[in-house]
Amino acid sequence: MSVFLYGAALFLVLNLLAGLLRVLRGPSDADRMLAAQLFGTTGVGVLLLLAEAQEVAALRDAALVFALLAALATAGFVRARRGEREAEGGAEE
Amino acid sequence: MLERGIDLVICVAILALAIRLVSGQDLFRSIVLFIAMGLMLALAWVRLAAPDIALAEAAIGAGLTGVLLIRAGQGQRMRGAVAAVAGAVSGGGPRRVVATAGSVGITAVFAVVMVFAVMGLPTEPNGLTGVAAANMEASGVDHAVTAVLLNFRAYDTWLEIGVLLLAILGVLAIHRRYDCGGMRVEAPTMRVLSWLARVILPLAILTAGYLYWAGTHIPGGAFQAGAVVAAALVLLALAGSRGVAALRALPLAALLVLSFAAFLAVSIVASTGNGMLHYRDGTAGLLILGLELTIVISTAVTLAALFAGAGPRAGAGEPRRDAATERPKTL
Amino acid sequence: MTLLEIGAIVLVTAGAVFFLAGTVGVLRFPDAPTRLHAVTKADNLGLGLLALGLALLADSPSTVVKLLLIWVIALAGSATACQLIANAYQREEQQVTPDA
Amino acid sequence: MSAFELYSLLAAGLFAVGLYGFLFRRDLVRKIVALNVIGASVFLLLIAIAYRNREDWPDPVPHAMVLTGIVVAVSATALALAVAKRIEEETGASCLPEDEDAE
Repeated sequence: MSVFLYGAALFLVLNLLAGLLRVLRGPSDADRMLAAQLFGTTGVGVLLLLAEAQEVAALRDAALVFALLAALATAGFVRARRGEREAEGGAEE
Repeated sequence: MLERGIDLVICVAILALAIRLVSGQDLFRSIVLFIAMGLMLALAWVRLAAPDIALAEAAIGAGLTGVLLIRAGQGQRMRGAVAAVAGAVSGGGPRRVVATAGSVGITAVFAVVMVFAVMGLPTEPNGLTGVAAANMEASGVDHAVTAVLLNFRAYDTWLEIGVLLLAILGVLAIHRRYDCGGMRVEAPTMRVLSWLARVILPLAILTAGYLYWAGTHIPGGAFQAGAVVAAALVLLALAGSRGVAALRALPLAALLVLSFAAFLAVSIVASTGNGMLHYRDGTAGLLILGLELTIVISTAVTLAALFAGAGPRAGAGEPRRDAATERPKTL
Repeated sequence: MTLLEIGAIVLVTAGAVFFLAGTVGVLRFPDAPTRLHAVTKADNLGLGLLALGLALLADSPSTVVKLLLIWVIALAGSATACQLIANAYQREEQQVTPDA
Repeated sequence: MSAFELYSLLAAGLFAVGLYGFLFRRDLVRKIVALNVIGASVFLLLIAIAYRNREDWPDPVPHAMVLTGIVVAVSATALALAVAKRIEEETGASCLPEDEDAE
């Protein structure tokens, strides 16, 4: 069973790395941010699989924390973006 | 075999990510790559049997550091300061090539020295595992990392809290404000985000309570709990609520120094004559729980306030607030 | 191998397929909004199937609850993040072509 | 190759990469990111050493050190970013003045 779980975890990690191509290519920052969102979801999956495979229950807590804070970086990104636009809008006036 | 494959993929990925993020030209891209590296590091901690560190990395590495850097990077772009310093080395033509080759060469030499140093580490394990295991009985808790943090090396932890305190004092001084008013820049316009922040905050507090309690016998503990609450407070602030910015200077200061003061009080009142933070027999468990609670509170408020200090100052277009009228008289 | 284990393998494998679909979508779809579809829908379904599969292997009811809780929280977070990114992208587009 | 060797080699490489960014990139935010890479490499080495000591029950002392280290690193990062922002506000440049003179 653990062989299967490790295999699935490895598969997801490779998935995650493929998603990195989107960060490198962009083209927009929104694309990069959505790739980061992909890491978040996949990372939670990998942690859950490793928790079962290595029999370390605490890793589920780590997955829980990851899931809780998944939107934090995105929120920071959107906020900074909005501030940027407001500043530009202010300069035009 | 498969396990070694995962290790190998993680290691190659971390190194490749680091090289790309250090050498790339686009700052925002580098920051997203840094966040991805944080996730891969969390997997490395998992593989190295360090679930405590994986928990901390999930809350701090992926959450707080990422959002701090994103804000800083975007703020910089907003002020149009990036273009001027995009390249690693200025100038063009042969001079640039020589400079780049020189810097890469120096780094490569250093890398070789580092590899030799690492390979030369003694092969006979000579750590403190045995000593820690032998003293667990008397430590007052059942989880070794917590025992080290709050009993065997409580002195170090106390000074670490001191470092946190110094960092926030520095940020507040640089920010020329003695409360967290800088956080108030956000207009509460994004309703989805406010909804999420209001859902996440109670869940984060619940999770933090669980981690705090779990830390006495399984991986978890006060720092992770504090970081989770801090991240939820930051999310709340990003959603337009005032979060810790609602605190006036005096309560803010009280919460910031709470943990440091608690350690000080314990070392004066509750310790034996054998040394600072050397707990009396039978009191260790209770004292550790109390100290950990203060760590949760102080860490949460400090990290959230640090975030406020590093964010953009009240609207880039807005004139700077008059510090004299706004600043409370004393801290 | 017990029936539960076979069920877990089937569910986790199905989840992995959805993750793969999500990654392919992120890499191959033409623009940010379509890529967002791939991330939010496929990956979260994949995570749900994976959590369900692992729940079959769980040794206690509390683990099952925790797995489902993780999935629900991930759903809420990623739905919100998706909307925020889409919003930011839309504004970015409007900025590029203000007359459109 | 054991996990200890693998991850400690990674730590060595990571340190060099971070040092390159810290020394040779001029932008302050980039220097701060690079410093975080260096921090990660130190943490990796410590945890790898803890793992080598006993794989079933790793040495808890480096774990505690790294845990506090991560918290210190994030607060130092926040302080450094605040300083960088202030420098930029005062001088209008996102790098240090001596770096500008070197142009």
